[in-house]
Amino acid sequence: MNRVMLRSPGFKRLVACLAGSLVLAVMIGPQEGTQADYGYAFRQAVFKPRVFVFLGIGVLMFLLVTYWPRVTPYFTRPGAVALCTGLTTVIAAQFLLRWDDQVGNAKFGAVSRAVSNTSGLSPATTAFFSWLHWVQFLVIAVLAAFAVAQRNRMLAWVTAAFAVVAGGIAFYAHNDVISFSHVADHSFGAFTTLLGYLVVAVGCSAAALSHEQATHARDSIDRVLAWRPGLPIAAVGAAATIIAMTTSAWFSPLRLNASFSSTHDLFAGYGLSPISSQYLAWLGWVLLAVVAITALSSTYLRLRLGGWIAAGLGVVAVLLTVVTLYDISKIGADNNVDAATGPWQNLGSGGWLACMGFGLMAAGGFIAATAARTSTGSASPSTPDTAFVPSESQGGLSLRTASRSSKNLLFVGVVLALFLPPTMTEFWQKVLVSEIGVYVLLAIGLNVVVGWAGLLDLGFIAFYAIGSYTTAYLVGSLPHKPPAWLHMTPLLAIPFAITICIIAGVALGAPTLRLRGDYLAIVTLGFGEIIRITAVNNPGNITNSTRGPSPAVAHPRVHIGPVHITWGLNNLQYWYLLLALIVIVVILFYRLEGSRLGRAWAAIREDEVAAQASGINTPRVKLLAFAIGASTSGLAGVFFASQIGYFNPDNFVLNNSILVVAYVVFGGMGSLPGAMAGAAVLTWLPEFLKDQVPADDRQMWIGALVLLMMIFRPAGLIPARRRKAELGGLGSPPSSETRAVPASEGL
Amino acid sequence: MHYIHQIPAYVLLGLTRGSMYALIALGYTLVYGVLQLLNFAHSEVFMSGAFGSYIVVHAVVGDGKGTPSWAVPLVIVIGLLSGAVTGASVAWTLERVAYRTLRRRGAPKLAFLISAIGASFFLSQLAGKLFNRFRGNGFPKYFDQNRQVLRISTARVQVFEVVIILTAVIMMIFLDRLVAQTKLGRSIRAVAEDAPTAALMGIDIDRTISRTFVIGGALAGAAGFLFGTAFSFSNTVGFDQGTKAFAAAVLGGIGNIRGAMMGGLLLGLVEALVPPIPHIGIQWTDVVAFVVLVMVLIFRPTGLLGERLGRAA
Amino acid sequence: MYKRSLARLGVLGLVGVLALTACSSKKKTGSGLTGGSSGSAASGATIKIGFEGPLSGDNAQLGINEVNAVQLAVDQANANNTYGFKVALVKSDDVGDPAKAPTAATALQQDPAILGVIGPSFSGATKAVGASYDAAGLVLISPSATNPTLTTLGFKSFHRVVPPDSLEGKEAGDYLAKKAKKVFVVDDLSDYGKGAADAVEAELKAKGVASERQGVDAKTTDYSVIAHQVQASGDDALFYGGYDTQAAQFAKALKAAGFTGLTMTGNGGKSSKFTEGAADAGDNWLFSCGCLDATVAPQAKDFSAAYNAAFKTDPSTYSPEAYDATNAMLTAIKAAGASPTRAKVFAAVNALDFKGITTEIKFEPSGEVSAQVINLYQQKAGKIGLLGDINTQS
Amino acid sequence: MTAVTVGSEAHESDIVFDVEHVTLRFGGVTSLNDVSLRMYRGEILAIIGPNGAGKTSLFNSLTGVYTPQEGSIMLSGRAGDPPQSVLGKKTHVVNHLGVGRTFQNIRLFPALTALENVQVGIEARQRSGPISAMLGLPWQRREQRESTHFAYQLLGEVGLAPKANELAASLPYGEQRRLEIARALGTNPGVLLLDEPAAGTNPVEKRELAQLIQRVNTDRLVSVLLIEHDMKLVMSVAHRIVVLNFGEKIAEGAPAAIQRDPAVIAAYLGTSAEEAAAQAAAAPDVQLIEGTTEAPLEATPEDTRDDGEVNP
Repeated sequence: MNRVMLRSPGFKRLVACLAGSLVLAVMIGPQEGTQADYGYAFRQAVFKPRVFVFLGIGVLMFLLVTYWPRVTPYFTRPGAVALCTGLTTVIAAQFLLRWDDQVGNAKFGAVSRAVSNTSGLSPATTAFFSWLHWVQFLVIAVLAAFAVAQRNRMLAWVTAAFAVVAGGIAFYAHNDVISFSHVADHSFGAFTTLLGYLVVAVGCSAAALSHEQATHARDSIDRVLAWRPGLPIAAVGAAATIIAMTTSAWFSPLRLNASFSSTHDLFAGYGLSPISSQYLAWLGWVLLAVVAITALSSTYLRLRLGGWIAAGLGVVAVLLTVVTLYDISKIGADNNVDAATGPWQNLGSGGWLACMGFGLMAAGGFIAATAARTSTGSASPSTPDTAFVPSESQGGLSLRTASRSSKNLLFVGVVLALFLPPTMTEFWQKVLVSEIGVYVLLAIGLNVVVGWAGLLDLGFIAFYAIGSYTTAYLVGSLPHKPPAWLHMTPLLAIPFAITICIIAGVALGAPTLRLRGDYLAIVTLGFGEIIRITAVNNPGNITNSTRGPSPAVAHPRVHIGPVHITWGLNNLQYWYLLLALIVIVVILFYRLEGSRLGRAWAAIREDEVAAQASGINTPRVKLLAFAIGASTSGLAGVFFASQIGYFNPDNFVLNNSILVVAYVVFGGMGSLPGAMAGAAVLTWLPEFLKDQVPADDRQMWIGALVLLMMIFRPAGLIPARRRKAELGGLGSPPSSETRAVPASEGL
Repeated sequence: MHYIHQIPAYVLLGLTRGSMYALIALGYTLVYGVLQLLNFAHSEVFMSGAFGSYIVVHAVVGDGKGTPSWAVPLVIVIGLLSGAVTGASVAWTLERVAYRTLRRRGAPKLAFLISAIGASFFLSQLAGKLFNRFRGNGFPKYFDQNRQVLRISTARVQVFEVVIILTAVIMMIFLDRLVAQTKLGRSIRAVAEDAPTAALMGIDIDRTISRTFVIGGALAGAAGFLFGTAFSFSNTVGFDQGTKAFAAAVLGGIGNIRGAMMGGLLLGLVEALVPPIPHIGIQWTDVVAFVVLVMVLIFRPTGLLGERLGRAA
Repeated sequence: MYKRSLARLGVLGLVGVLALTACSSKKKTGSGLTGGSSGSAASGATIKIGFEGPLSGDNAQLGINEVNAVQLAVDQANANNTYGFKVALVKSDDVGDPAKAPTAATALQQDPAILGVIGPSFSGATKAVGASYDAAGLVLISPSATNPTLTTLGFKSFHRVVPPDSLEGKEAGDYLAKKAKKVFVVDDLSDYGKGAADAVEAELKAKGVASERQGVDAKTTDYSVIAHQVQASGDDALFYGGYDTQAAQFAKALKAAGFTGLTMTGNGGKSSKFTEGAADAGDNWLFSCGCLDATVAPQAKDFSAAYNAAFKTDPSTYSPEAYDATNAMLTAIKAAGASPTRAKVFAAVNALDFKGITTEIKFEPSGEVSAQVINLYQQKAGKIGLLGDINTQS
Repeated sequence: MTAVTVGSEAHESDIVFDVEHVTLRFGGVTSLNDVSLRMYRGEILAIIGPNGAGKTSLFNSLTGVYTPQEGSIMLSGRAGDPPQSVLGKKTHVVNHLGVGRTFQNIRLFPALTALENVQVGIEARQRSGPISAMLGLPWQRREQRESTHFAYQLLGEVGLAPKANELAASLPYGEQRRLEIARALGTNPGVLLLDEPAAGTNPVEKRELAQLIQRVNTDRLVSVLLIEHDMKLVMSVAHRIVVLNFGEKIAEGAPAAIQRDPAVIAAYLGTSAEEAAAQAAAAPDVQLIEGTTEAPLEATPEDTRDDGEVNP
C-alpha cells in the first residue's frame, strides 16, 4: 500500500464507512457492560459473526456514497421523491409502528404471529399478514422504480393502481383483525401503510402525467395545490368523512365497535336529543353529501361564494358532530357502559375522523374563497398598501410569499390538533400534554431569545422554575402561605408568574447583556443552576426543598358566569387549554416577529455594531427579548405546575435548559413553526423510541440523530426565512473555509 | 480561628481540584481560540480518556494488587499516555464528524453548539452502554494514593495530590511552550488571530484545527486518567466536570491559554476555600463558583486575562 | 315498535354484561387473538405486572438496581412455575422525574392486562402519579419511595415495603444521640437523603445533641473538601443521608482525611456497592435499615448469587426490596384467584402476609409495611453484618 | 494652519461637528493626536489620508464608539439643535442626535431584505412597544405603514426600489453600498458619515455614488462627512477636505488647494515635504489622484478591528 492510496478520498471514505458501521454495530449491540467487565458489551457487539453484517452495511454505504452522483439524476424524475417517501413510509409502518393496541409488543411481527395462530379471519387477512405484505411491497417497489426511471407511462398507471389496492388490502386486513377482536384500537400502522401506498400511487401518477424529464418535488406539489386552490384538501376531507361514516367505529366500549349506521339503532330509545338522533339517522349523511358537494364543486369551479358556503357548512357539520358525540357518550356514561364515569368516554375514532373531514372540507372552502385569482402569492396582513409595492420578486424568499403548501399545512395542522388527540391512546394524550405541549411552549419562548435576538441562553429553564414556584406559592402549596386574599386558582396566577419572570429576566439580563456569545451562555447557565440549587437549599424552606409543593398544586378551575370548568385527571382538557395558550402565544409572537421589534432583534443578531449605529438601543432591545422569552417560560411553568400537581427542583436541571436550546436549533432557529416542530419531534421521539430500543439507549439515539441533523441540515427542520439566507448560496463569502471562523463576535 | 487554621488544607485541596479543571479548560480554550466555538463535547473527550486509560491500565496491572512500587511511576505514565491517546483520537474524530462538515457548509454558530451537544449525548450514552452506567468505578488501586507525603501545617499532602498537581503543571508548561515556540503553535496562533490571513500565508487551516483538537483532547484524556484514579468516574461525569471547566476557561478569558490555567486553579481554590467558611456550606459550592464567575465577568467582560489566544501566548 | 324495543333489550343486555365483565374481559392474552370471554388466568396463562422507575437519566442506577431484581423474580417465577402462571414484566421508564412520571404511569395504566405495579422508585414521581393509579385501580408496591408524606396523601393504591425515611432517621438519630456529643450530618441533596438527614437532625435536636449540617450534591465526585471539613470539625460522629456509591466515595475521602469518629448511614447506603467501593475505608460504618438480615431468610441465600449470575454485578441498594416487592405482588395475584382482576389484586395486596428476604410484608391500611423494626448493621472486614434492633444497641 | 473658508452659508451657529484638540490612544498607540476640525451645516467635508492615518478612529470617536482621552467633540446634528458633547454617549444615542453612518467594510443585516434593512433604521426612532405590536394596536399599525412607506421612498432614492424584497446579502457590492446609505438616511440624520463608500465599486457605480452623495446633500439638506481614498470622487463632490496623517491633521482646505499642498503629497508619497513640493509643482493634481486610486479593496486587519470592537 502506498501513501497515495492511503490518502485517496475513496480509501478514506471506505474507512469512514467501515468505522461508522462498527459504531452502528455497537449501538445496536447488547445492553450494558458490567462493573466487573467493562468491555463486555463491546466484545459482544464487535467480536461476533454479526459484525460482518454490519461491515457489509458499511461497504454498502461506501458504494452508495461513491455511486451517489449516478443515482441522483433519477431523483429529479417526476414522482421519484414521492415514490421514495411512500416506500419509506410503508417500511417504517411495518417495522416501527404499532398495528394493534394489545397483541404482544403490538408491532407488525407480533400481530402477524397472532394472526397465524388464529382461525376465522378472512383469507385475505391471513395472507396479508403472512406473505402478501412483503410480496406486494417488493412488486410495487420494483415496478414503480422501473416505471419512474424509464418513464414508462403505462406501467406507471398500473403500478399506481396496484399501490392503491395494496394499501386497501393492508387497511382491510387490519380492520378485519380489529373487528375480530372487538377492541377499540388506536394503532397507526395500517393507516400509515395505506398512506404510504397512496403516496406511492401519487408518485406513479405524477410520473405518468408529467411530460417533463425532471421536476422539483416542491414545485410540483405547489403546482398541484395551485391548480385549484383548496381542492386537494377538500378531497382529502371528503374521503376522511366517507371513511368515518362507513367503516369507522363511533361508539366503541368493550367488545362493541358500533359504526355510524348501527349507532343509531344502538341508542334508539335512550333519550337521545332530537338533533343527535336526527344526525345519526339521516342528517349526518345529508351533511356529508351537502358539504362534500359544495366544497368540491366550489373549489373546482373556483367559486368564491361557494367556498364561503362550504366553509360555513363544514363548521356547522363539525359542531353538530361534536354535539352528537357528546350526547351518545353522555348516555353511555349514564348507563355506566364499560365503567364510564363521564361524557367523552368510549367514543370510537369515527366521530372525530368525521370532524376532521368536515374541518378539512371547510378549510378547502375557505382557501377557495380567499385565494387570489391570478397571482401566485397570497396576501398576508403585513403587506403594505402603498403605491410603492413593487411586483413580487421571484425566488420565494420574501416574507409575503407564504407558500401555498404551508397554508394548506396550517389548516391540516389545526384540524389535527383539534380532533386527533381524542382518538389517541391515553398514553399519547399524556405525552402530548405533559411533554410535547409544554416543551413546544418553552421552545417558542426560547426562540425569541436564541432564534430572534441571537442570545445564547443556557439557563432558560430557570424561568420555568420561577413560574412553577410562583404558581405553587399563589395556590398555597408551599410551606409559606400567601395571604388569604391572594390565594387563587392556577389560571389566575398566570399574570403574576409572567410578571415575576419578566422581572427575573430583566434582573438576569441587565448586568450580563454587555457580555457576548459564549460568556452570556455560561452566565445564563450559572443562573439556571443557581436558581435550582437555591430551590433545594434555600434558608427558611420557602420552596420546601427536594420535597416540592405539598399539598399538590390545585388543578385549574374556571368559574365565569355560566361557564364552569374544572380540570382534573383528563388529559384532553389540558390539551385544549394548552392548545389555546399556544395559539395565543404564537399569534402574538408572529405579529411581534414582523414588527419593528422583530426587525431590531434580527438586526442586533446580524450585526450589533451596525444596529447601534442605526440607532437601535441594543441593551433595551436585548432586555425585551429576555423578558418576553422569560414570560413565555413562566406561562409554561404555570401550566406545568397546575397540570402535574407535584414537582421538585430536579425538574429544572441544566440538562433541560440545554434540551430546549437543542429543540429550537433542531427545528430551525428563528422560525416559529421550526421551533415548535423541533420541540415536538424531539419530545415525541423518546416516547416513540420506547417501543424500539432499550430505555437507557434512547438518549444515545437522540444524540446521534441531532448530530446527523446538524451535519446534513444545519439550518434545522423548518429553517427561518431570515436564517436561510445565511446558509444558502446567497452572497457566499470569499472562502467557505473561513466561514466558521468568524472574525466578528456573538452568535 | 477554626476555619483560618484549616486554610492550608483547603488550599491544597483547591489546587488539586483546580489542576483538573485547568487541564480540561485548556481544551475548551484552545478550540475556542481557533474556532470561536464552544466545544460542548469536550467533556466527553475527558470522559472517554478515563475509560480508555482504564482499559489499558486494567490490561497491564489487572486489579492493581501486587504491583511493585517501582512500577508505579511506569503505570502512571502508561495511564496518562493511554488516556491522552484515547482523548486525542476521540477529539480528532469529533472534529472530523461534528465540526468539519459543518464548517464546510458554513453553518451558523449555534448549529455547531447543537451538533456538539448531540455528540456529547451520544458519546456519554454510548460509553454507558459499552461499559456501564454506574457511578463509582473499579479503577485498579495500584498504589496507596492516600499515603501522606508531607505535611504543611494542616495540609496533609497525599500521593495522588502530588501526582495530579505535578502532572498538570508539567503538561501546562509543555503546552505553553508548544504554543509559544513551535511551528504548530505559531500556526495555531495565526489561525486564532486571523484565519483568512493565515490561510493566505499558506497555513493549512483544517490541519491546524484538527491538531488543536488533538492537543486539547490529549490533555483532557490524560486528565480523565488522573480523575479516575483519584475520584470516581462514570459515563456522566464529563458533563459536570466539563461545565465547570468551561466556566474556568471563561473565567480566565476564553481563548487564552494562561487564562484557562489561571481560571481553573482559581475556580478550584474558590470551590475549596469558600464553602467551608462557617454559615456557607458545601451545598452552595456551585452557586459560589458561578457567583464568582458572574462577578468577574461583570467587572472584566472578557475574563481575567482577556480573550486572545494569539496575544497572550 | 317491536323492533325498537328489541334493540333496546339488546343494549340493556350489552350494558349489563359489560358492567359485569368490565375489568376481567379487558385482559387479553399475548399469544393470539383468541381473547374469548373468559379472560381468566388459568394455569398457563400469562399475567402482566408493571415496573415504574428510572431506567435512564441521572437516577437510572437506582432504577436498574430495582428492575434487575424485579426481572430476576419474574424469571425465577417463570422458570420454576412458582405461582402457576406465567408472568410478563412491562418496564416503564419515568427517569425518576415527577414531570416524566405521569407519562410512564399512563403507559402501564392503559394496558388492562397489567394487574399490579412495582414502583415508582422515587417519592417525587410517586406524588405526581398516585392519584392516577388510584383512578386506574392499579395497585402499587414501591421498593424505595420512602418519603413519609406519601402515605398521608390519601393514595389508596400506594404501598411500600420499606419504612419511611423519617422513622429510619429518627431511630438513627436516637442511636447517635446515645453515642456522640456532636454529630456532623451530611446529605446528598436528594429527596431520600435529605429526608433521612432531616429526621436525624431533628431527633438529635430533640435529644439535645449538637449537630451541624451540610449537603453534597449526589453528582459530586470529589468529596475531599467536605471530608476535610468533617475531620476538622472535631465532631465525634457523622451521619450521611444518601445512596451507596456516594457513601462509598465519602467513606474513602473521610479515611484519607483521617476522620476517626463514628460513621453511619441509612438504608440507601447499605449494599455491596458500598462494601466494594469503600473497601477497607468502609469498615466500622454503621447502617440503620428497616430490613431483616438478608442472610437469614431461606430464599435470600440464593438471591445474591442468582442476581450476580444474571446481571454480572452484585445486588445494590433496594435490589432485595424490589425482589421482595415483586414476589409479594405475585403472591397477591395468586391469592386473587383464578381470574384475577385489578380490583381483586388490589384487595389481595391489602390482605397480604408475605415473608420476604428483607422483611415481613404486611401492609397497614395506610400502605406502610407493618414490620417497622429498624435494625443496625455494621461493616466489618469488608462484610456487612447484623448487630440487632437499633433500640437495643447501646 | 489655514483659515477656514467655506461657502456663504457658514455661520458659527451652523457648526455640525466642533472637534477640538481630540487625542485618542490605545495602549501605547496614539491614534488621534490633538485633532481639531469643524464641520459646517450643509457642506460635504472629506477626510483623506493614507492607511492608518486615523480616519476611521476619528469616525468612531464622532459616533461614540470610542471616547477620546482628551479634547471635546460638540455635535449639533439637525438644524437648530443646541450643540451637545458626544463624548461618553452611546452609539445609538449619538445616532438619535442626528448622526447616520456607513461602514468601511459593509455592515448590512445580510439576512434581512433590503426593505427591512432600511426599516430598521427608520424604526429606531419609533415608539410603539412590544405589547402594541403583539396586539396590533392602531398606532403601531400606523407607524409600521409609515416606516414601510418611507423605506420604499428611500430605496427609490438610492435606486433600489425594484429590489426591496431581496436579501441584502444577495445584492451586488455597489447596491449594498447604496443600501447602507439608505439605511443611514432612514434614521433621519442631519449629518451623514460615509466611510469609504466607493471602496470596491466600479467606475460607473462610483459616478452614481457621487451623484447620490450630492443629491442627498442638496435635496435632503444633509451634511456629509466623507472618508474616501478615491481622489476623483473626493475632488468631485467635496466642498472641503481635511487631511490626516499619523493621527494628526496636516492640511485642511478646498479641494484645489489640498491637491497642491506639499505636506499632503509628501504624506501620500512617503517622501519629504520638499521633494513633494517640487513634484507637485511639476505635475499638479495628476500625481495625487493617480497615486491613490489603488484604494485597498479589503480593509486591513487593524482597520477592521477599529471598526468593530469597542475597547473601553
